[in-house]
Amino acid sequence: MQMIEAVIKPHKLDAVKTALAKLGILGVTAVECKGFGRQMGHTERYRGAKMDVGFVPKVLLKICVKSEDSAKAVSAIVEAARTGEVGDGKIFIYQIARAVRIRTGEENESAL
Amino acid sequence: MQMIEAVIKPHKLDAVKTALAKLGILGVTAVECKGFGRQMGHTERYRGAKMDVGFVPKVLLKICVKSEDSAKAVSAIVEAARTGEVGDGKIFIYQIARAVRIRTGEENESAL
Amino acid sequence: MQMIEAVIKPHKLDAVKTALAKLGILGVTAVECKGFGRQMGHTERYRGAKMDVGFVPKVLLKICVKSEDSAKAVSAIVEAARTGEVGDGKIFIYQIARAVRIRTGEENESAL
Amino acid sequence: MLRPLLASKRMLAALAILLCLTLYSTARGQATAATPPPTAQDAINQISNTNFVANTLWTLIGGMLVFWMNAGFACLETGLCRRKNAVNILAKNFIVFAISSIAFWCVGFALMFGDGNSVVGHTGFFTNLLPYDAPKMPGASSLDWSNVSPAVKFFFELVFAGTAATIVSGAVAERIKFGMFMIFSFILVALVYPITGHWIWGGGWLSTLKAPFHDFAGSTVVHSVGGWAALAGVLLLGPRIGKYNSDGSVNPIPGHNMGLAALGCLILWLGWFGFNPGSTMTATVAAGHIAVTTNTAAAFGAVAATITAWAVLGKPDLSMILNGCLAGLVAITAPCAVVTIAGSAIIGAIAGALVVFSVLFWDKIKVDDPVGALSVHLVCGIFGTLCVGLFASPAVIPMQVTDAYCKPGLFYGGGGTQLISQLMGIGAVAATVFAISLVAWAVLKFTGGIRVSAAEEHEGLDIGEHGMEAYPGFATETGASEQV
Amino acid sequence: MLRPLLASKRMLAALAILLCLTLYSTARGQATAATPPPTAQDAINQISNTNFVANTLWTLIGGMLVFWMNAGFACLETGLCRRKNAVNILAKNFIVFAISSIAFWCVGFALMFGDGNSVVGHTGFFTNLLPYDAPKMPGASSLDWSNVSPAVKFFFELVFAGTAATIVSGAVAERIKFGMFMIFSFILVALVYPITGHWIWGGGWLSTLKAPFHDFAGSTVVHSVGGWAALAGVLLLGPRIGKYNSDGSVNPIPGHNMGLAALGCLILWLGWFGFNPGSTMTATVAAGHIAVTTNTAAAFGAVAATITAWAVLGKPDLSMILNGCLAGLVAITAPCAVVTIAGSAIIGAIAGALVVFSVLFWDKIKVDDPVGALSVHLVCGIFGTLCVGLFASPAVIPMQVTDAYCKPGLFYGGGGTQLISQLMGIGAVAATVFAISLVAWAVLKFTGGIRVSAAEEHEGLDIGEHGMEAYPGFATETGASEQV
Amino acid sequence: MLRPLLASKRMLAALAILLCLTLYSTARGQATAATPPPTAQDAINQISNTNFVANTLWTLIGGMLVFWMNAGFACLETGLCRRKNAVNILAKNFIVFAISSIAFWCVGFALMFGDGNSVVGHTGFFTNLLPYDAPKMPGASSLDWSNVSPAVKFFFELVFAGTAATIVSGAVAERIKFGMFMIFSFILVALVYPITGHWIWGGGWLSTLKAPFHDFAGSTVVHSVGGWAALAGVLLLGPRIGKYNSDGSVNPIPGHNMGLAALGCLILWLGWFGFNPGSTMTATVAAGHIAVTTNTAAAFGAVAATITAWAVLGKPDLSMILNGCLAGLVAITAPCAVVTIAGSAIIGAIAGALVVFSVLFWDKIKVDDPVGALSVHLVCGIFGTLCVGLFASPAVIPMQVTDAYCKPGLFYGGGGTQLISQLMGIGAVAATVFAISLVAWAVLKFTGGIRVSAAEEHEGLDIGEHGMEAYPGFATETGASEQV
Ligand SMILES: Nc1ncnc2c1ncn2[C@@H]1O[C@H](COP(=O)(O)OP(=O)(O)O)[C@@H](O)[C@H]1O
Ligand SMILES: Nc1ncnc2c1ncn2[C@@H]1O[C@H](COP(=O)(O)OP(=O)(O)O)[C@@H](O)[C@H]1O
Ligand SMILES: Nc1ncnc2c1ncn2[C@@H]1O[C@H](COP(=O)(O)OP(=O)(O)O)[C@@H](O)[C@H]1O
Repeated sequence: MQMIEAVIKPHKLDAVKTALAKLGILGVTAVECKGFGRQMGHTERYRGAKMDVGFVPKVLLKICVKSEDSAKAVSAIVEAARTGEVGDGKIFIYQIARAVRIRTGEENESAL
Repeated sequence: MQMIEAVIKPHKLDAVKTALAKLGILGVTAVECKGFGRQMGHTERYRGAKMDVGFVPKVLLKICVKSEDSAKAVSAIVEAARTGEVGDGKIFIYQIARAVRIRTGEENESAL
Repeated sequence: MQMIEAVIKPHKLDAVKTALAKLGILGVTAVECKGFGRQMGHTERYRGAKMDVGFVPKVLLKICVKSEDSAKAVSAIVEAARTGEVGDGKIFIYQIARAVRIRTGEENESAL
Repeated sequence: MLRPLLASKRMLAALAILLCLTLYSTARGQATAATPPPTAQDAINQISNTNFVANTLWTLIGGMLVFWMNAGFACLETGLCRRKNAVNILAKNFIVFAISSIAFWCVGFALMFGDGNSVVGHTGFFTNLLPYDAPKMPGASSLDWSNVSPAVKFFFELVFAGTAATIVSGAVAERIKFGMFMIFSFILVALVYPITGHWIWGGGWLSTLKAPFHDFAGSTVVHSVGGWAALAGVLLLGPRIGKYNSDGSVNPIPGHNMGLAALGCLILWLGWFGFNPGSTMTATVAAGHIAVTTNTAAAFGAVAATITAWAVLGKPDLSMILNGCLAGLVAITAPCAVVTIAGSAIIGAIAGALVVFSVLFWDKIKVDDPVGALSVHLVCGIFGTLCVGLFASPAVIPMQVTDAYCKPGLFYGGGGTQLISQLMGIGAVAATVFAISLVAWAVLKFTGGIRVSAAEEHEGLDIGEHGMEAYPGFATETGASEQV
Repeated sequence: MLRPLLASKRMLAALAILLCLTLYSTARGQATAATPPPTAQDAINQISNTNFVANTLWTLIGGMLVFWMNAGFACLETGLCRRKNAVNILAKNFIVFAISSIAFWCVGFALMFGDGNSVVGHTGFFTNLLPYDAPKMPGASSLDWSNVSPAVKFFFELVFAGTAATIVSGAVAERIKFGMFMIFSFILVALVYPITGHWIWGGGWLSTLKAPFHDFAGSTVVHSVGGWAALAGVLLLGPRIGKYNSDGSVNPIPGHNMGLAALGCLILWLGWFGFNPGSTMTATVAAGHIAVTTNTAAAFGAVAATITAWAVLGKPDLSMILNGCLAGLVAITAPCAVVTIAGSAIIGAIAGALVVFSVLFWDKIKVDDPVGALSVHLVCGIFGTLCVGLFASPAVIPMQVTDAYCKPGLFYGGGGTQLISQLMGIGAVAATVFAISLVAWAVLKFTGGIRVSAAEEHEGLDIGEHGMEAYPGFATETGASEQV
Repeated sequence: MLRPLLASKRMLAALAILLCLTLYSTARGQATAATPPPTAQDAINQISNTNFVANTLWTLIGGMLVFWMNAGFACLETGLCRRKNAVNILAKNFIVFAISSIAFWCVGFALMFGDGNSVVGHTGFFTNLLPYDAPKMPGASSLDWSNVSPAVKFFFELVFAGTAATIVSGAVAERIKFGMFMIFSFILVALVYPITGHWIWGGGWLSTLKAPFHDFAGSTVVHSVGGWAALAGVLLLGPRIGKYNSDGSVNPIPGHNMGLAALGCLILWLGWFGFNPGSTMTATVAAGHIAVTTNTAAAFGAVAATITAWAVLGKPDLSMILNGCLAGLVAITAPCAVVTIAGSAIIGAIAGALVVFSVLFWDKIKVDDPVGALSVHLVCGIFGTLCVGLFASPAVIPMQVTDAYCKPGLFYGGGGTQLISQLMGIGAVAATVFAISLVAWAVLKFTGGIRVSAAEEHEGLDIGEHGMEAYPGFATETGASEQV
């Protein structure tokens, strides 16, 4: 199994979720986060002082999939989350050694 | 070392923390998150419009443990977090290559 | 590539970000979290009842770097985030199998 | 003899004319010859009308401030509960005043202030509140002492009834079914509150004691009644899951938004300037004295609770500071019009310390009250009612407008007469309200059930009862999920 | 004959002196010999002055409460929108009252209440509001009926104008450019609102119909006007991105902070006690009756919306409860002074149910109104205005202070006369306000553009328009990033 | 000669009776024969009493609105600070009014308004505020000009004292020790504020200048005093960690909740309608004019700050809009009763622009004021006080009730007389308050220490000082951790 971690723009959440659902991937955990990257866009000011607001609101998705589903899930996410502008986000994939469904104790692929 | 990531129901946080503490595992990082899965439970309505509230409030726990403690930690979490109803959550385990305690610079197992 | 996950004290966020930027590392995702560990510091009371506030506000940083940059990034974080007091936090490093930049579809090291 | 008589007759006639003319022109002043001149009586009548208007508007403004307390309770109680139940508490606190308004108009007002016997009134159901332009309201003679338009008498009493119902909301929060709470609120305002209210403010038996039970603005009538009704509910509901450990220790469940809680308390403090000074139901300078006793008790209550919490619990817990302020306010509500400034300072300070220990006490006996409503409204309501019998000062008592003058208190040389009346009233209200409420809650419990399921309680009542979150956050920020 | 005559002459002289002395000393009372005694006329004059002061202060307090509604709208609208647009909505709601204050002083007041013709007034630009100490304001004779100081007349009318402008803010929220909204608000309060306002409250043609159009506190003058202006804007703006799916289904976009929303609604409820009872613009006991009809309609509106939402939508949605309360308040605004308590209960209940269906309706036709402003202010504003022609009761009508008495309504034996006037007014205001607003919005749209970019809308207007977040949270909690 | 005389004697007697009867029956009107008829004097007496009541209640309502400003300051300051310090700021703002209430009752009132010399008063410690039913308060003759019940005079002055203390809270926020702040607040309200207050409002030397120093509602007495005391504290505390970089650049530390901040500002705006119009301490139509100048200055202040911030800083920063509004309000506080509407517009606009530059200025010289209290209250307080000497208009001055009439300002043909008095007052207050405050802060600093530890500052004062979080969020949402 692989964990797909995708940092996306918050307003793309629905689109990504829908795209994944079309692939039959229904398990997603979403975390609110702030991203710092190339999209340093808005240098802001608060009460006159310059504020290098590196941190832009983002959403971090964690999706654990069977290794064979990983590629197409990534493609689906990329397609759904892309706007073409700086700050669209990144996807990171890493290996999961074991997965457990708490309710049943099922393990690994059957736990997803 | 292994990282145990557990997505649990928020009200099970205390129980899980206590269960882990009983094993002598005192280091836990908890993140608020929203989960999307089988527990699609409440189709809601806001101002009359149907709302497929796939996202249910959850808590994501990250617990880094020695590899040999992993199995019993997982069992403890499963036991403490289980209600038997859909949405109890998942546990994902993956390998950690290196760990550092910022305060002392200690590394790996002695950093936990 | 490696993912560096650092749990730090919230007020060290700026310092860490600046230290990483000095190394040319501009991509960081930050998540608000609560940490449970040795720093069990404040036993609090709410309306008279003792409250073992194990959970202390922390920030979880995720930084994906080329494997060769990992060591110096970790050193930079350790240096910037250290106060010397209990609760300074931990760093966890794990392997990333694949990375994708959503905007361009670039992969792996060029995606960072 | 004739002529002089004749002469004097003519003179008399002349004089009479002269007299009339003189009087006339004197009285006329600058008025034109066409309309009759205003008399002093005209002026007096006009002043009476001005006073009638002033009384009415002052009482109306007081009523508005008491209405505003609904916002205070909503903020305070929501802030002191958990995030996952915030919508539910807001909805409860919002709807409870709407329901009270309906219940009091339909039934409550008639039972409480309608003419009847010494136990209950029975005129004025669905009142049309006429005449609007004269102070006496047919069928509600118990309010004749107040020279105020009937609509405003009704409005002022209505907002008080609403307050009693709101108190319950906080104590039963985080576990009660929304619909059942609506029903109980209706019962409370339609039946329970008016009956004991009738005894005290509606001309009933407690107001006709030799030393009439004195509760100026409602430490007992409003706050204790709300408190007893809440206690009955809390006992039948049981504590929130996870509040008490098997070993008897207490798990604190911190409020989710202290900003909302503090704002709520400040709103309540403001509202109390309508609650107490407005209870004169007359435009009178006595309202000023009452405003100062009210404020003094609140200030001393807040500081006393701060110091007590600091000393006893180790830190000045903000939720205790807020409760301390409210404790002072509830305690001064009954005696506000009969005590000196110094008296109010002492009352407030005691109440502020008392409330801290009371919060600990209820937790010790495992009566789970998320917002401290029992400590504030019930305990300090009783304490405040007693204070009338202890602190009423002969220097202050005369400023009251109502007939039901109060006897001086024990500490001011008045002996125990008033104190005994106060104790009788406290006891009678306690027994009655607690008993009826217990029956009402029990009926609801065994018919529809008053408590949500454990699963719903875990998940939060916002999702369970209302299908929404108070702060949905990022997940719904972008328009909700497309239908898959 | 002489002597008696002489004697009588002397007696006359003596009597005249006696008479004067008697009269004098009687009248003097305890006054000193130096100053003349007060006459009844003096007393009457003093009472007149007291009444003048009372009228002025009552109206001023009413105006303050209406001002306070700005806080209500700010909280309600912010709470019902998304977090990423919160600063923008707060800023809009804050600045809109400042702009209204300026626009109304410079232009609006003169057009609305200035002397002029039956279409528009034209005296009183940049008014200095003198004399402050007499009720009649030169050049604003349409307000002469109110015995109130000119400054307070201005203030009271100003806060009403501000309310109309605020209504727009909610409907166009989450996508409008901040600067353009400021400009439209100026136009609305300077030109649009005053013109139809002049027709109804400024002595214009609707107020001189045979059965004058009756809108006591502004269901039409304020709420519908705001609603029509908002509708024009919403139509030209289009819905928020992601609100409607291509298949016609609706994506709910939940409000981000229900605590703020509920507090906002309670603030509005309180403010309405200034809006309606204060519109007497006279210290009068009639304000009491109006307060009760207002409160009753709000209560029934809230409960009706709760029940309707529960029945139709499955759960008692808090945002619907809040809208139901406001629906009742808007609907009772026009008829509050001419209906019975029972009448107000019926009006409120209908409005509360109506608003639920109205919210569904606007979504069905894809008119995107984030906070329900169209349903509450436009739909219920129209409904309330009609209710005058339906529910006006001959038992209540006489309590009004203004000259423009209203005919009894259709259901109270008055036939359709008043109803026809009401329909005429509704139609005339609708056509005028909608048309001018549409032109104004269109001009702004085709010059500077009224809608933010899609990218900005996605990211949120807080960053885009104001460069800040409402709740920046942890990332900026420690002092912002050092310059790299 | 005898008989006619006799006759005339009899006639005299007859006439006297006639006269009495006539007078009697005329005066009696519809009264019964038993009670004497009311005289015009009776009427006048009743009116006097009605006026006394009206004055008292109007001032009381004004005082309530000023009390309400505490909620405004609490919300504003909490919203503009960081989340981790929210409980602390709420607690500070809450307790400060309680402490002020106690300090002012015990000591402050006596020093400020008690009879004494031109420097300080010394009667009325722990005042019992009697008699409640006559306007003159023994030992506080400086308030005799106001025909208001003593209790309300005290209450009104008390809430003003509380405001001054609250101002300090914002400026020293996020780093001061809770206990030390409580002590300083007591000192400020007990000693510092009353002394300069005595000079200006208590009959002291500034009020007896040839052209008496004029500060109608307290730009100097309240706002500048609070500002100077705050400045002294800020200087001794130093800036928050991380606010200024070594290279002199500024790290913005954004407020954590702009919704709370905006609501706070709207609360303050409302409260100011008590602050300024209420300062008439008399029911008078002049309050209307003052309400409009107050509102106009606020509106122009907000818009001017918006435009200035937009032009100078690039975006319309909401926190600057709020500060601009408050700047206008503070600036109009002194001159509100003596300037025209146009004058208030200019004053407000200048203040709104000024405050933006002032915020930049304090940051430039590294004086760290988290909420802009120095810019708003100190800078605009001084500016507003000067405006009296510049803008006081002879057309408006006469509407004042107090004896201390003001001279026309420089721009209104009055020359520099008043301006010089204003400058004297500003200087004297500045020197005195700053000096005493500096000493007080210094003593506290070198005894107990006024600043929390760096570790506590990093972690947040909520945990450190109060042991709780403002928004504990999910981690404590389920009942706290079982004891491990
Ligand atoms: N090396 C990285 N490690 C972790 N997260 C990253 C990294 N680089 C970027 N991110 C996340 O991805 C987001 C988008 O990256 P950014 O560089 O702004 O735009 P883009 O992906 O279009 O190049 C960032 O806001 C951050 O949250
Ligand atoms: N494949 C997955 N990847 C990441 N998180 C998942 C995945 N599947 C489920 N989850 C998380 O686990 C939670 C519970 O899963 P769900 O399918 O609802 O119930 P259950 O675990 O009882 O089958 C979800 O809300 C989601 O947060
Ligand atoms: N084993 C672990 N797994 C995950 N997170 C941990 C672990 N141990 C500690 N942490 C995180 O690191 C933070 C600091 O750890 P703590 O033990 O308090 O101090 P220190 O790092 O100085 O020993 C904790 O608050 C927690 O968030």
